Amino acid sequence: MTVLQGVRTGWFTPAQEELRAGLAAHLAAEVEPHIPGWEAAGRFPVREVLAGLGAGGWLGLRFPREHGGAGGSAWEHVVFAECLGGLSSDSVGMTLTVHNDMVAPMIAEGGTPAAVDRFLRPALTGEYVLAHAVSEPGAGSDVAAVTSTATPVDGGYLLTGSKRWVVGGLYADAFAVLARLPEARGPFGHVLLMVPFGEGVTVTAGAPTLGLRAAGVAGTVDFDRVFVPTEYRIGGHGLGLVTQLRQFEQERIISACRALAIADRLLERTRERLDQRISFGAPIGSRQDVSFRLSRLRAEVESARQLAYTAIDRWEGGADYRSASAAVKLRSSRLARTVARECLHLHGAAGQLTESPANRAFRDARLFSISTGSDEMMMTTLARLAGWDD
Amino acid sequence: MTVLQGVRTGWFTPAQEELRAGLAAHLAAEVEPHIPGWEAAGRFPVREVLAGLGAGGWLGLRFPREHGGAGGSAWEHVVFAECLGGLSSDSVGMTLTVHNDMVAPMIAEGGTPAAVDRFLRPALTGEYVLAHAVSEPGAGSDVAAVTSTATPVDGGYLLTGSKRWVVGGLYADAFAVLARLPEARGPFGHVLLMVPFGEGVTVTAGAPTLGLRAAGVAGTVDFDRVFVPTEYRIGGHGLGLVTQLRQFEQERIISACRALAIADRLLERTRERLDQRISFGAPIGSRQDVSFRLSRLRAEVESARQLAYTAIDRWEGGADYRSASAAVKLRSSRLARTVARECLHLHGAAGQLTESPANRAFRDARLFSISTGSDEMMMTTLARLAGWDD
Amino acid sequence: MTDTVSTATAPQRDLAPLVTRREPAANPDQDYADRVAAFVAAHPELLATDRWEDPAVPPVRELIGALGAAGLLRAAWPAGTPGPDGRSPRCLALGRAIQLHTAFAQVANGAPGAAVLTQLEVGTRLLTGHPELLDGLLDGTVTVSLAATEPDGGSDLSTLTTRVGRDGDRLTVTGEKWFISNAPFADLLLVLADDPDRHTGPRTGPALLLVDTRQATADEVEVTALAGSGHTGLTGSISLRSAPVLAVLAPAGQGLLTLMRHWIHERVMLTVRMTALAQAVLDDAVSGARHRQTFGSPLLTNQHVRFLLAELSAEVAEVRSAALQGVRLLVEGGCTAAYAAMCKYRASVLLRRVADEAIQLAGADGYRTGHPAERALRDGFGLALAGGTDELMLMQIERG
Amino acid sequence: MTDTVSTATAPQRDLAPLVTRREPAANPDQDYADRVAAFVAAHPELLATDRWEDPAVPPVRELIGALGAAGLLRAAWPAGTPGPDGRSPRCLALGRAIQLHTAFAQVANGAPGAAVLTQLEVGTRLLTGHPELLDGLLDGTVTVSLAATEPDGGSDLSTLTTRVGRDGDRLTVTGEKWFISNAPFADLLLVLADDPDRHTGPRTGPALLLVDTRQATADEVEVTALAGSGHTGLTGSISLRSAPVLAVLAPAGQGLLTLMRHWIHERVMLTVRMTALAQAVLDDAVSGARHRQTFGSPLLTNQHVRFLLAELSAEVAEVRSAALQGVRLLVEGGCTAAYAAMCKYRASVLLRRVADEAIQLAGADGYRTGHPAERALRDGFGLALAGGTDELMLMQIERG
Repeated sequence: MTVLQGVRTGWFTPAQEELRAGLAAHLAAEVEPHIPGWEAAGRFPVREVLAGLGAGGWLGLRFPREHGGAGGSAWEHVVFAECLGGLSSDSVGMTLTVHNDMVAPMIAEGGTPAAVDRFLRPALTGEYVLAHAVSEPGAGSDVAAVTSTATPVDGGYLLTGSKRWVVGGLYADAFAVLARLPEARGPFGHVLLMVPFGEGVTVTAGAPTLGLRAAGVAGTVDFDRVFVPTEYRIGGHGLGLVTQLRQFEQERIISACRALAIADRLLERTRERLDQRISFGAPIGSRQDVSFRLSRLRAEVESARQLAYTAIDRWEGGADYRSASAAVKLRSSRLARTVARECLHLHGAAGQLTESPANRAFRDARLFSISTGSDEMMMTTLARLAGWDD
Repeated sequence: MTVLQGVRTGWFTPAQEELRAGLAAHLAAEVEPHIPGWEAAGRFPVREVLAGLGAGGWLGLRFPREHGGAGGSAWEHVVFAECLGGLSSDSVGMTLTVHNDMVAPMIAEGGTPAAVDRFLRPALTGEYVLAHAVSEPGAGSDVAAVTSTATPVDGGYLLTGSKRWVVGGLYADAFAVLARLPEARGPFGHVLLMVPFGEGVTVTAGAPTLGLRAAGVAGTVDFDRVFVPTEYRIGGHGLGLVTQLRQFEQERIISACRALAIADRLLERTRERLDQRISFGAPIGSRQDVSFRLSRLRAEVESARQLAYTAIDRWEGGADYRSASAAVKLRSSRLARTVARECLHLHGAAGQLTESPANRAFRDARLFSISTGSDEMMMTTLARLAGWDD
Repeated sequence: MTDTVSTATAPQRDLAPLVTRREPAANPDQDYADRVAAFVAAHPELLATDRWEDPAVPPVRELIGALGAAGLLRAAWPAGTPGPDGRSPRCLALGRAIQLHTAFAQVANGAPGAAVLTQLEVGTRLLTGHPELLDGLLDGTVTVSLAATEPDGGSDLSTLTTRVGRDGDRLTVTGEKWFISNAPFADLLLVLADDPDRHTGPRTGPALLLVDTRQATADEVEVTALAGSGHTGLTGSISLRSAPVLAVLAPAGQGLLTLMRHWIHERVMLTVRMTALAQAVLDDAVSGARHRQTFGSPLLTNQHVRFLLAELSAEVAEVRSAALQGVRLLVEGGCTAAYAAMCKYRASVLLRRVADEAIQLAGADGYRTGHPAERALRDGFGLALAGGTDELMLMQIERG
Repeated sequence: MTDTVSTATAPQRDLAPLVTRREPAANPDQDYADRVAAFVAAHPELLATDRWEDPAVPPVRELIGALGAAGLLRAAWPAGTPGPDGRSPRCLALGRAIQLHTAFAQVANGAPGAAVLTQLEVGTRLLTGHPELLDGLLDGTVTVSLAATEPDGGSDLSTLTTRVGRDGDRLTVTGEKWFISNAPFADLLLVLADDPDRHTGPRTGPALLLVDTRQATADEVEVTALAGSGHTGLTGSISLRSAPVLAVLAPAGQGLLTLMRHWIHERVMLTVRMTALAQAVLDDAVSGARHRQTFGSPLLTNQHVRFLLAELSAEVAEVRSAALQGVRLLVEGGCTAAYAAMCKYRASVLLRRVADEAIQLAGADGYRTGHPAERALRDGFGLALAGGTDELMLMQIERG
């Protein structure tokens, strides 16, 4: 069914396809073979993986070359995201996405030269790991309700507060942190700060989770009167929330591309497996019920992928992509969840083993609908953008 | 797949099964053959049909014998509803349900002796047709918001107002009407009146609708200062809404039984048809996709039917059946809609003809989720009964 | 963008220049859009909703004639020179076709668009190789219809009962066709017929024939409008009794292949139309939810309603993206049968879902014949069969 | 009610007296309920959630031993005299089994209930005809497990690789079993094995054998706990290498038939348990939605949330009704394979849906290992296979 795939349908240039081939080969050779071991250990050497990607020139492809990027477009990041979706562990995929597509872009676009030098350049060579500390206990999807506070002081801010569920938090060298200003109210009362791991920063491992078991998820990251210099602020004073929300709109499209690539891979693997497995005298894949279930999901994945590409096209073309971003995040998250669930079931008893890729894929994929903009948040956003909440 | 059916699973007594056999045979012989003609004409001789049912002793089976009933239980009305669901026109099924299971019960339970004599007895012999005028323009499911007003006068009320979407309204001899008292507010400010068709009552045919095309739906029934004597009031002065809402809880279970019987019939007919139809060299029914789709729906119909029977069992046993009533109304309405949609599609081009039974069944069945308590109303009710709207 | 990456650690990598997507839907042809809008405004009598709803006979010939006379069909047909921005004639034409079908999806509950699509994207397209006929078709003076399906035949066109015959030295065709769009209004019929006796070529199997209903007697070609619940008045059944064959469009054994190639185009354009129909129904539902009051507030104040509409809008956006990509692939000549099937399948599911939910949101009013959602649902069932059933689409997707 | 209808027009009709449904779930046995509650209160150490979650080894033997010692298994076993209200021993016992499984669905995220069901409704039940073994099983001093499935064998038990053999005059069995509930804790194994050489009877085909793991060497019977994502620690794989057969429960050709009859019972009781699990998850979700705040209000103030919970509660009520009807039919001896399959299929779909939606409602907290919804979802995938896959259930429903 590869003819339906995003590749070879005219969205990507030959150079981008070459990039895809090279990156996919690198991941297949250098990363995928280690995944069972990493998953069993509950952690992976993110620094090593990032160094390999940095050495290959695959990080920050869309950022300006003067910032350590490759001056490319969002399309190269789509390729990157789709290649990550080809990996059987989304602990790896998600951690790298946070680094390359959630935190790095904010520095590249809103960081001071000092922040670029301090955080972005080493991040793009893979020497330095970035994480995103945005959720708070009790706040959930309600980003504006953060209670972490950045008190302006001479030359910077004193940051105090507690963040939770930080993917890659156990591995990170620095955190992007959204905090409110003291006494501030409303959308213009926040700052976004890059905070290096160091004195005053306490990272605690999280409780075990359904999936993402090797993603180094920090249960809490506590900041206790951490001094952050003004030059590590991303975007303007008071504009932290606005900067963050704008970044969400982009990263959600990239997340959607990874989610859809995961769904794509699962459908393909499941069909291969069922075409081989014999039950009641015939390959299970030859049964029309199973086959149509896979084809229906395939159709949804392929059409959602076109929505993702359309969103990227609008982004690159300077058009409004906010609705497309929310729409494809919603669709892709639900699809990844549905596809992973169906494929897990179709793997039968073999899929029940925690270590089986189908099992892990399901456990990992369930997070899409919850994190980086829950499904409910996306529906709220779509309704708001359409002007339905007057 | 009849082994799954509600019949022969211990809920019904042999006498009730005998009743079912007799009634089904009567309907098959005396009603079903005329349906194509009635549907083409856009009306059916409800009086004749009711007379046949009355002569057979099949009307009002659960009402006290001193009111013209047969002193039976709700189970006999389940049998009646299920037999109506076996008819290929729900114009007939719905009109008879309104008569026998929506209006008649209110008179039997809350009517004065005069109202019983005037309305119920002739209704149960089939000489007199009852309809229910409850919806109003702009009110929809919000029954309490009626603006029709009953002004108390000497010896009765003067009723003024406009009702709409009255099933059987074009056929009816009398209407059950919910009206508010002047200046009244809140749940105890209504009366429920039995209003004979006559001076001051204007019945207007409705716009054509998707289904229920032979149900004699009145677009509006207008009451202009119609005098209604006190003895035609059902339930107490001020208790009209309460009486009505309580009746809804019962009629919804009966409606659900009819909806599920319709779904049952459609699944059976569709399987029969697909087992005969050859496409690409094999009976369509032998394809696993089609077969499993039907089996999945069959499972839902059969389990929902058990919920309906459980609700009836609670009703008859004096237990609280309100949640079960709302739950089965929601489930059965959605199921009837889904089953009818799937079956219509599986009938292919032949099902596209307006006159084909599969087409009519779909068009008729779509109303369940909208009328006699919409799906949204049922979800609201379930949440309220569970105490979630504190 | 053509210069190389200069950071110390990264190897040299040539990134491709940004590709400006030459998509048919991008930079719509404003002139054409204005002409379509003017046409709609100028023909209220042809586009009144009640003329397209039972018991009226829809003015299909008049509409196609008027559209042709206004030059709107010809402008949406690939011919001539590239556009000023370098777009190919095919790209220009399909871009306009998208505009035409989208605009017509909003007219008279979308019904007239069904007739237009059959004329332009089915009949005329299958006659691309017949320049002598094209003029009349594009001028709207000649109407055309494709007669492939047989009574109760469904998607399986391999077992046809319609047969090619011979009467002296003229070819004839005999059989029954059913559920044929525009049949009651067609001058020309494209008829798929079995040819076991090799009248049309050296092989057996289905042939595609041209029949001119104007040159046939009422006995040779009899067309009856079907009382369908969807596409009211637009479909018909056809009895052919030794009807004279005007031309063999594809000889025996080639007929199905010709149609299979054609269906890629038809299914993509059907998807464009169905998505536009879904959007129109959704827009109407939003507007209804703003105005309809329940329990004292507009329906739209219900979170349940907003979430549902949001979900549906996401799905419409998704299928529209897929459809437009399909058109791009048509322009480039690279659309596969599987891709077109995917589009058609998704649109078919989408339209019925949006229509069904919109009926629910509209309550009793949605149950009224002619409510936009109600019509869309009825039409949607027909569209789930037209151009191939959902199940056939799934088989195509499976084959890849 | 027995007198006749007296109205003038209606014919005489005898209506049956109201039937008081003698349902196992009606008028629950309060004494038994109290004993179960007391048991749960008295054994916090056996029923602590973390003892049933990886990496702990769940205390299955201890739990079954304690339940047996408390007489709770025996009381839920059909034997003895009818109840004071005339209910049959079978009705009384199944009524208590419902109470037991329902109560245990709420204990330690429902995990202990899995082990209890396997002991009581699977193993013990299959040994009904062996009074010499029943005492130990009901006292909880002997544990038992059914080993039918083979590695990657799925629902297809017609092609077994496990074989009956003979070593001198003793029967043996050799092969691999997989995904076997309670296997790591079983004294007795019921093993389904092919018997091509007619060791167990005059015919070939699957036989059902009894193996006593206590009498076998570690080499003859090797059990390994599986690291499953659901039913943590409860399932195992079994290697049998000429393991001694204690008894032939069903000779060759009869093994599958025995199981098929048994599965009717197992599937209904599984449905009871799964429905109770779904209810427990739903209750937890409601409680969470009351307490969890988003955007300054409890989650439950969202109409979307209330509607979703209402919908789920309707579905739980539906499947529970179907399950209880299944138990009634078991009591009366009239439950068909199709009915049991319908129950099992609906419960399997229900449990995963409720768990999945409850995770969503709980947000990040729901993604935490051991959250009731999270555990239920993992277990739910296993339960969609246990006792036969969804697809096998659909085939059974189809056959009627």
